[in-house]
Amino acid sequence: MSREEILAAGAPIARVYGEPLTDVPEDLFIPPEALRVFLETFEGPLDLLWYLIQKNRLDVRDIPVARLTEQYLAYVEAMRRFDLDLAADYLLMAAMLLEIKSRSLLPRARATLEEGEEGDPRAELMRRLLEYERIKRAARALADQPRAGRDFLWAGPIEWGHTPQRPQPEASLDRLLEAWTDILQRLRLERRHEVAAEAVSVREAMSRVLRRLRHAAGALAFATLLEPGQGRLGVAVTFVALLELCKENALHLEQREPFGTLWVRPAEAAPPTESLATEP
Amino acid sequence: MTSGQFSTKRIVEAALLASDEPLPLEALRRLFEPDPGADILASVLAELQQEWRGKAVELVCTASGWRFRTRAEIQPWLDRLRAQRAPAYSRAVWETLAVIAYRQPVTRGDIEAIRGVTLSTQVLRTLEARGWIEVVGHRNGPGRPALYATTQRFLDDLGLRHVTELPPLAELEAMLEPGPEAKLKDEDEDQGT
Amino acid sequence: MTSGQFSTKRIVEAALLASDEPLPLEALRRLFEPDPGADILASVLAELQQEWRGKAVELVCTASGWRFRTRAEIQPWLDRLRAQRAPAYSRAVWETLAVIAYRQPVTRGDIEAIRGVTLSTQVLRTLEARGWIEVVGHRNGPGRPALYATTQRFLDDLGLRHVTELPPLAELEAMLEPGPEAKLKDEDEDQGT
Repeated sequence: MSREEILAAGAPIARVYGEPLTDVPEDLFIPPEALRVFLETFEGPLDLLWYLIQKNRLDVRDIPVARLTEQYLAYVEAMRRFDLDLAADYLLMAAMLLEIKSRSLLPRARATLEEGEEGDPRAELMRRLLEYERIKRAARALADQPRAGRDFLWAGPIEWGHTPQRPQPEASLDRLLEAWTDILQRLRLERRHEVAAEAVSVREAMSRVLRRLRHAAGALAFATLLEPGQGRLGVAVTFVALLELCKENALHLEQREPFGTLWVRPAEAAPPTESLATEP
Repeated sequence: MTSGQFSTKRIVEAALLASDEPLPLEALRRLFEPDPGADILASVLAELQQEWRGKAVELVCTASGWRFRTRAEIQPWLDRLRAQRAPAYSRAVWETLAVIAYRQPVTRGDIEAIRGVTLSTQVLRTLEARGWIEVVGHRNGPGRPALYATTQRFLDDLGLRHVTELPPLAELEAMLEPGPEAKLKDEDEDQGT
Repeated sequence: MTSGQFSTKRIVEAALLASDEPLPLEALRRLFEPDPGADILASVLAELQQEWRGKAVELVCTASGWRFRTRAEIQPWLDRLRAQRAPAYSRAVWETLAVIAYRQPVTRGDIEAIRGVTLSTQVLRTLEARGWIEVVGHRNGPGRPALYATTQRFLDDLGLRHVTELPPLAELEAMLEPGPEAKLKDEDEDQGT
């Protein structure tokens, strides 16, 4: 419903409480539900003020602050009765209006805005009202502008008759390092040292062991995991990797008799009965 | 000029229809080897526009480039196919967008100052999610507030090539006349969908 | 038969070009009021097919309905169109890859714990599809989570012979020493994919 429609349906039922109001605006005498909807149409104090100025055919360059303030307060009071979510913004404006009103009652500085904005406390209010009104009109123009999805649709993309060959993003060691550095930076900020520097080779050996186990599709003798070319360090690394994997529950180590073959078995391939052979 | 079986014109047409985004002239030039040059392509595009004149689809040039789109006149037919209609935005959304479009780059505080009312985060999120606004930087000062500006997508969706093509702001003089009661429409017409 | 300014044919054409999925005959009938009937529409579609015959785009009827699609012959041009956009992996993809490279073998939960954010399945799929990571086993425990490691292909693509050739962590740690003030990087530089 537009404001006009709401107002057209009006009948004097509602009453406005608050300060004694000599000039209660007619449009506040409408059925409560219509009044609530009407009051909800205002976007804020500037919107309400502009409405009052237009309705009363006031000259924005020479605003009769006393009259405007009175009407404004009547509306704010009505909004308050409906518990509209307005609070701060409207009350702030009310305070500002009252201040302008009191200042304009002082004998000096009774000039209209054209004569000199200096000294007229209404100048800033006028400037804000006009700026907001411009934006409001621009907003309406934007909303009326034909737009994609409502007034027209983009044509395509139509299907490709052939599967496109998508180029792959480039592999970049720099990018990888940058990512890892970022992670470490974050960790450093969040929880110090929880991820300690650890030799890559152990982690890599862990992957290698798991990969070989997967290809073996079953258990492997520990010795077969040790390759001749590895050297002592390599053996040590592989052994540490195995221990680490056990700790992480990624595999089982099994030795069925003292000094017997040490079997390495991927965790998922460990049938419970068999793997527990050495236990009761 | 032809490229094998199909003319340059037919290939440009197909590329525009097959692309999921508008194509600037430079992108169209790179379709061909050797590069036919900007002039040839410009005239090919003009010919295409001419060819499509009588159709319900037209070739337009927006901020991001060339693209085909359906004409507004047939939207009522197309709407019958759609399960859901385009979203309606509240006055708060449009006014916020207007402040950003005409006064960019602006902070949230600037928007609140102009509208005279607190801005809900939801409004900015709606506009960001639609791809119409984005943070383009931060203003120095307390809290380093984000600076918002409109995007190319915003211009594309409104069929504009540049921010200067936005509807002009109303002249101050026109607003100073104490007129009859202002006509205040609260929403654009697709309210309630 | 016409519908206002545009013929049925033009409206069907526009609807097909603007639709992101094939439209069966029944859907096309819904465009019009009153329904022109299946026969009329069938002949309109046949006429359209005829009209587009010489173009680089064709109108076809697939199992799920009618749609326009580009002809296979112009694929080389379309591939060039796609090649123009240098695709890039998102920050999430690179960070996930980094965690897997340096901490392998790791579960999805490990990656999430280290990165401090939830990991989308899409990221892992992207890396698997690229052939850079693979599942090398499972960790015992609730859900038996998969253990990820980098592949030989990953090393090949980065020009490394062995994972140990990745810059050692100690060096990185040293690089980080100067202080905890993180470089403030723009989020949007690594958008995409």
